[in-house]
Amino acid sequence: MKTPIQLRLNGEEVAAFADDGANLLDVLRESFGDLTVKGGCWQGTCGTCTVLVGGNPRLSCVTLAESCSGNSVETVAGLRRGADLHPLQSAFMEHFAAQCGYCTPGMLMAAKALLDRNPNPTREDVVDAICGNICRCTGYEPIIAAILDAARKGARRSA
Amino acid sequence: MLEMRKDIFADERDDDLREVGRPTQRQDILGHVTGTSAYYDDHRFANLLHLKVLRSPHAHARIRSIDDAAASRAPGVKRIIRGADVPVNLNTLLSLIQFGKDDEPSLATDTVRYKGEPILAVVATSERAAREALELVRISYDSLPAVFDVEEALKPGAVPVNPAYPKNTFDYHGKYDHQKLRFGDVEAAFAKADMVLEERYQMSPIEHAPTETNGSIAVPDTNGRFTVYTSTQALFFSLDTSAKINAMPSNQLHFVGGTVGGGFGGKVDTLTEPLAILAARLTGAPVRYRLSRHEEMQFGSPRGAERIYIKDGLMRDGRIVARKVRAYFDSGAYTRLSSYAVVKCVAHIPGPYTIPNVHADVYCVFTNRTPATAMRGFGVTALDFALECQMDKGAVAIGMDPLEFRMLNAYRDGDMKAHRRVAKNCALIECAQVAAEKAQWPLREEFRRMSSRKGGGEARPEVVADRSRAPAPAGTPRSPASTPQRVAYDRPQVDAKPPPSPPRDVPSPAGAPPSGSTHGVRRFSSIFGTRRR
Amino acid sequence: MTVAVKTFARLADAASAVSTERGARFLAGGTLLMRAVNEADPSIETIVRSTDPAFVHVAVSSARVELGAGATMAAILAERELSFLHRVARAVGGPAVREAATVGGNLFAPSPYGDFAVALLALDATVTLAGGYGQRELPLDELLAGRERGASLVSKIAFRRPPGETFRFATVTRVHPKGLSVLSIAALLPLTNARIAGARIAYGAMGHTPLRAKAAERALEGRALDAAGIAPALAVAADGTSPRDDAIASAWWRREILPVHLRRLLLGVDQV
Amino acid sequence: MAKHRGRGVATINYPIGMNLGGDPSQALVHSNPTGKFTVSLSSIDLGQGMKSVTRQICAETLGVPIEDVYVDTADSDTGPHCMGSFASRGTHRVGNAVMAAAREARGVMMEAAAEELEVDPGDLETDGRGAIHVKGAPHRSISVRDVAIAAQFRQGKTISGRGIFLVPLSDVDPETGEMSPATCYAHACQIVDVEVDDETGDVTVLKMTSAYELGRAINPKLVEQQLVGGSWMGMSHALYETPEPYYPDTREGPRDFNEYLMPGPGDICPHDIIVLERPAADGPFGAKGPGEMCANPSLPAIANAIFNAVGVRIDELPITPERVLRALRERGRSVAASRAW
Repeated sequence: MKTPIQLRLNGEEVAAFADDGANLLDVLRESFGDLTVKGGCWQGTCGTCTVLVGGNPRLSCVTLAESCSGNSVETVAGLRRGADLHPLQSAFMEHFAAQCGYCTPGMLMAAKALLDRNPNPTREDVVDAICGNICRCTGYEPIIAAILDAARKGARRSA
Repeated sequence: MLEMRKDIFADERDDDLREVGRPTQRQDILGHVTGTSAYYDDHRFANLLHLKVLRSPHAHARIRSIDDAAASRAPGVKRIIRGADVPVNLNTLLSLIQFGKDDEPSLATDTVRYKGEPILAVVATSERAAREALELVRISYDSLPAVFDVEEALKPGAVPVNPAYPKNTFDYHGKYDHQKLRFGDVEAAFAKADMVLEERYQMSPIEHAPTETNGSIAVPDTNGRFTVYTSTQALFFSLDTSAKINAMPSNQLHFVGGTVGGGFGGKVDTLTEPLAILAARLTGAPVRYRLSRHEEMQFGSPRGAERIYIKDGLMRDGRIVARKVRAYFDSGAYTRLSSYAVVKCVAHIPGPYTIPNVHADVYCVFTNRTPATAMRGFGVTALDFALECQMDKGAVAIGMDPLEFRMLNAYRDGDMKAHRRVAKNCALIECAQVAAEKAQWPLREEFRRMSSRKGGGEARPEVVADRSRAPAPAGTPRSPASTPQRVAYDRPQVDAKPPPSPPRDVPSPAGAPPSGSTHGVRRFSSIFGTRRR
Repeated sequence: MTVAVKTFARLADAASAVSTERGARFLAGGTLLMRAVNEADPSIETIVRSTDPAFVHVAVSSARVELGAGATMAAILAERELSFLHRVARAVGGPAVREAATVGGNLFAPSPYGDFAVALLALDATVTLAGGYGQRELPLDELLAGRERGASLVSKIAFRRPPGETFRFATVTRVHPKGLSVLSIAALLPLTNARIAGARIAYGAMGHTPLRAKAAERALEGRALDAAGIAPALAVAADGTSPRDDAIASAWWRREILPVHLRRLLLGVDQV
Repeated sequence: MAKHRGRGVATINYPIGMNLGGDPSQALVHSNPTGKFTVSLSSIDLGQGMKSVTRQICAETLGVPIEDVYVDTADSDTGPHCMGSFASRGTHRVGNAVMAAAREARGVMMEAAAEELEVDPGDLETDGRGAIHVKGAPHRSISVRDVAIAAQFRQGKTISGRGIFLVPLSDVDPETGEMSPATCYAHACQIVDVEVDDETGDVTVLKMTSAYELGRAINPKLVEQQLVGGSWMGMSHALYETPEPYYPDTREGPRDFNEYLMPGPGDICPHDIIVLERPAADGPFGAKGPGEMCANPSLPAIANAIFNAVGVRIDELPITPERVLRALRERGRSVAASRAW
C-alpha cells in the first residue's frame, strides 16, 4: 500500500506517495530526492538523520513519514540561502568541525534547533543539543566551539 | 589549543614553504557543511535491488540442510544466492600480496565458524522484502563445540576452527605457528637483572563504528562492465578482491568511491562489494548491499582482541636490560588481516626503547568469533597499552619518575633496534620534554637537557633512582613486592649508582655478540651494520 | 509486504484496533516501534495511531498532574509547573528523541530504557487504559507487572503533585550527558517533623521492569535524611532487585553501586 | 573521600605506512588548457583530509596557488593504483607520489614557459601566485595560464606528470624477526589527569597534555583534527568500547549506539597539544602521519593515571568502572559502599 505524503520541505510544498509505514528518512531521500539527509543506523540511536519537523529536531529514521504530512520539514538542503551559508555552516568551516562529514548535516540541524530557540546558549546547552548525535571523527570539541561561535555571531535568522 | 614548536629541530627543516604548513581549509568542507558530499549511497538508480544476507545463529555448526523454497517465492524476491553460486567461494584478503592461504568463503556452504557468518543472500525489490524473505529460510544445523579463548585454542585437542589452519594458528614462513623476534640473550639478562617484572595484559575487541556503515551499490554498466559505488577505504584492494571472487577480469569493474563516512580500518575488508557485483550480474539490475547498524556492530570485523605477556629485566639504575613478550592476536574464524598485524606487532617490540635483549613470540590465533581486521593503530594499540603500563610498573618497581624512566631508556639516533635496523630521526625524548614542560611535570635538569640526536645531545646521564618520585599514589605501600627479586630490590636505593656509561658511538669489534649481558648502557649502532634489504 | 497504518481520531477506536487486529501495534513516539518496523519485525503487521488531542493533553493543578500518554518528553520540559520532572525527561535521549518519546511509550520501554516510568512509579501514578469498551484505571505497579502480556493502550497517567522538594531523581550513565541507564533511582521523600513518612523509591534497570525498593522504603520510615538515618535503608537497598548483565553494565556492578547512588540521592550530594 | 585525582603518562612511537613496504601509491597530475591542475588519485578521503593534504603538496611542488589545484579521489578508471587509506600511509605514501607527479608536471610547465620567454628553463622560477618569471627579473614573466595555453595550442606539450612512491617489500627473518618494517616513525608523549570515584569505579578524564612529533604538519588544522579526534578515540578505547563486553564470552554484544559505549560530548576534556616537526628523510617535505599514533598513548596514560589516583592496576581493556571497582575491592583498601554508608 502507498500513502500520500505532503510536506513543506525547506519552504517548498512537495508531495509524493510512499510505502505505508515508511520512515521520514527514507521518504526524504527516496521520494523527495533530498540526499543531504544521511542515515546512520535506522534505529534512532545515532542522530545522523536529524531534521526539523515543525521546527523541532526529530530523528527522521524513526519518524513515521505520514505523521509529518502537512507539516514543515527542514533539512540541511534548506539551510543555505542562495550563495550565502548559514552562520552555523560558516562556523563549522572556520572551526574545522567536520572530518568525514557524514554526521555533519544532522549536527547542523541539531544545532539549528538549539539556536532557533536559544540564541545565547551556554556550553552545557550546546552539549545537550548535540548529545544525541554521534560523531566518530572530531571528538566533539570543534563542533561545540563552532556552535558557540555561530551563536556569538548571531546565527538566529528568520527561516 | 594547538601550539607548533618550530624551534625544536629547526635546523633539520626548511620553513620557507608557501602552501605546506598553512591551515588551508579542507577541499571538501563546503560539500560537508551543505550535505552535498556524495557518499556511495548518494547515487540513485531506477529499479535498485537490495541484498541482505542470512547469518548463522551459531558460533560453530555444520549445515545439514538449507531450504530456501519459500523464500524464493516470497514477494519481491528476485534471486537467492548460495555459496555454490559464488564463482570463487574461498579467499583471503592478503592473497593480493601472496600472504596466507585462501580460507574464507563469501557464503558458508557446509560449516559456519562464527555467529553471524553469511550463509545465503536474498536479492529483492526492497530491503524489507529481503528481510521478510530471510525469515522464511529454514536451515538445520548440527551444533559443534566452539572455542573462544586464544590460549584454549592452542591447547592440544582444541576444536579446530579453520580448516586451512588446523592447529588454530596462522603459518609463518611455512614452519612456525608464530612470528619470532630474537635479539641478544634475554635469559642471560634476566639472570643478571636486579629485578624481573612479569605481567599479563588483555584487550577486548573494539568496533570501528563509523557513522556510515559498510556498503556498496553494483550497477551493470554498458559494454558488460559493472560500476561499483563503494565505502571502501582501499579502492583497488576491494576491486581486485571482488574480481577474484567473481572470476572477472579486473577491467570489467569500475570502482567509484573516495568520499567515505569514516572508516578507522573497518572498511578495508571488502565485506559487501563481491556479493553486490555477483547479484547485479545474476539479476541484471543495480544492487545495493548495505550493512545495518546491528550488522556493523556485531558482524562487521572489529579490531581483534589481544593478550600480551611481558617480562622485563630491570637494573636498579633504571635501565631495562631484557624484555620478553608473548602475544596472541584473536583473529576470529578467518585470517583477514590479523596475520599481518602480528608482524607489525613484532616489529614494534620492544617499543620506542633501546633494550639490548629482546625476545618475542607472537601468534595469530583462530577462534569462533567474528573475524578481526585492521583498526587505527593496527597491531600496535594493545601492545602500546601493555608496554606503557609495563613501563609505569617498572618505574614504580625501581622507584623512578615514570617519565624519566622512559627517557632514560628511550631510543635515540644510532641505536640498534630489536629488528636489527638502526634508529634514526627519533624524537621521543623531545616529545617527553615538551609535554612535561606544558603539564608542569617536573623533570630533573639532566633530563631536560637530553636529546634524541646522535650522541644524545650530551652523554646519557648517570642517573640515581629517586624513589620519592615514583608514581605510587598517596597512602599506597611503596613496595609493590610480588616477586622475590622485587622484595630484594625494595630496600632504599639512595646509594645505588649505575656503572659508568661507556662512551656512545664507539664501534664494538665486528662480529661481537650482542652485549646485553653486561650492565653498562650499550649502543649497538655498529654491531649488526645496516643490513637493509 | 508493507505494514498497514491505521489512524484514528478517537483514542478509543485506536484501542479497539490494537486489541482486535492481528499484529497491530500502537505508535506512540515511534522511537522503539519504528525501529522494529525498519527491521521488518514480522510480528508487526499494522501500525495503529491516534490524533486524539486528549492523548497529548497535559493538565497540572496544585494538587494533581494528569499527563496524556502521548505527551512527549519535550512537552514535559516545556511545562514549567513540571520542573520536578525535567531532570527525568532530560534523561530520555537527546533533544530529538525527547521530541518524539512519550510518557506512555516509556511505560513499555524494556530495561534499561524506561527512566520516566521509574519516576512515575515513585510518584505512585495510576494509569488509565483505553479500551474499546471504556476506560479502566489501575496502579502503575500493576501495569508494569503485566506489561508484556496484553495489548493494552494507556491513555492517561495521573499522580498527586509532590509537595515542595520531596521528589528526587538520579540516573547513572556511562555516557554523558545522555546515555542508557546503568540504573536510575526516583524517590518521593515526604517529611513530617524532619522524619520520612511514607517514602516511595523506585529503581530502573534493576530488574525486568521498573520496580519499587520496598525494603528501603520501610527502613526509611520515621528516619531522618542524614547518614545515620539512612544507613538501614542502604543496607537493604538491593533487596528485591534482579538486575541483569547487559551491554551497559553487569548485574554485579549495578548491585554494588546502587547503595552508593541511593545514599547520594538521599543525602542530596553530587551525583556525577 | 570518594574521589581521587591522578596523573599518568605514556610515550609512544608509530611506524608510518604499511609495515614491510610493498606499499605503492601512484598519482597523476595534469593541467587543463588554462593552467588549472587536477590531481587524479584512487586514494580515499574518509575524513582524514587526503584531498586537502595532497592538494597542498601538489600546489607547493608546482609552485601555483592552492586554488589552482583540485584533487579528484577514488575512481578506478581515472585514478592510478593506491594501496588504500590505512596504516597512516596517506600523507607519506600518497603525498610522495603526488609530489613526484607534480614535479614532472612542473618540469614540462617550466620548459613550456622557457620556450615562450626564450630563456633556459633553469633560469625560471614560480612565484606561487600563478606566474613564472626569470630569476632576479620579475618583469620577465608569464602567467601559468598563458603557459598552459601555449603548451596546449602552440607547442603541443602535455603539462602533466606521473608519480609513484614505493617502499619496497622487506622480508622477515623467520628465526630472528629481522626486517625493515618502516622507513620513519612518528612520536608522542601524553600526560593525562583523571579523577576516580573509589565507591563506584567511575573514571573521569580531566585533562590531556600532549606532544606529537609528526615530521611536518602539512596543514596544522588538519593535524589538529586528527590529534583531537584521535585522543577522544583513545580515551574511548581506554574506558568504554568493546563489542564484546564479557569477552571472551560473546554474550550481550551491543547492537546500536545506545549500547555501544563511547564518550559523549559531556565527557570530553581540555587538551593542550604541542606539535614538533623532525622531518623524515623520505617524507613529503618531511611529513610522517598523525592519524593512528594519536589514538594510542591515551590508553596506557589513562591506565597509569588511574593507578596514580587509587593505586590499582587495570591491565584489561576497556577499563570499565566495574573493573576499577573490582580491583579496589580486591585490594581491600576501598572506602566504598560497605563502609562509607
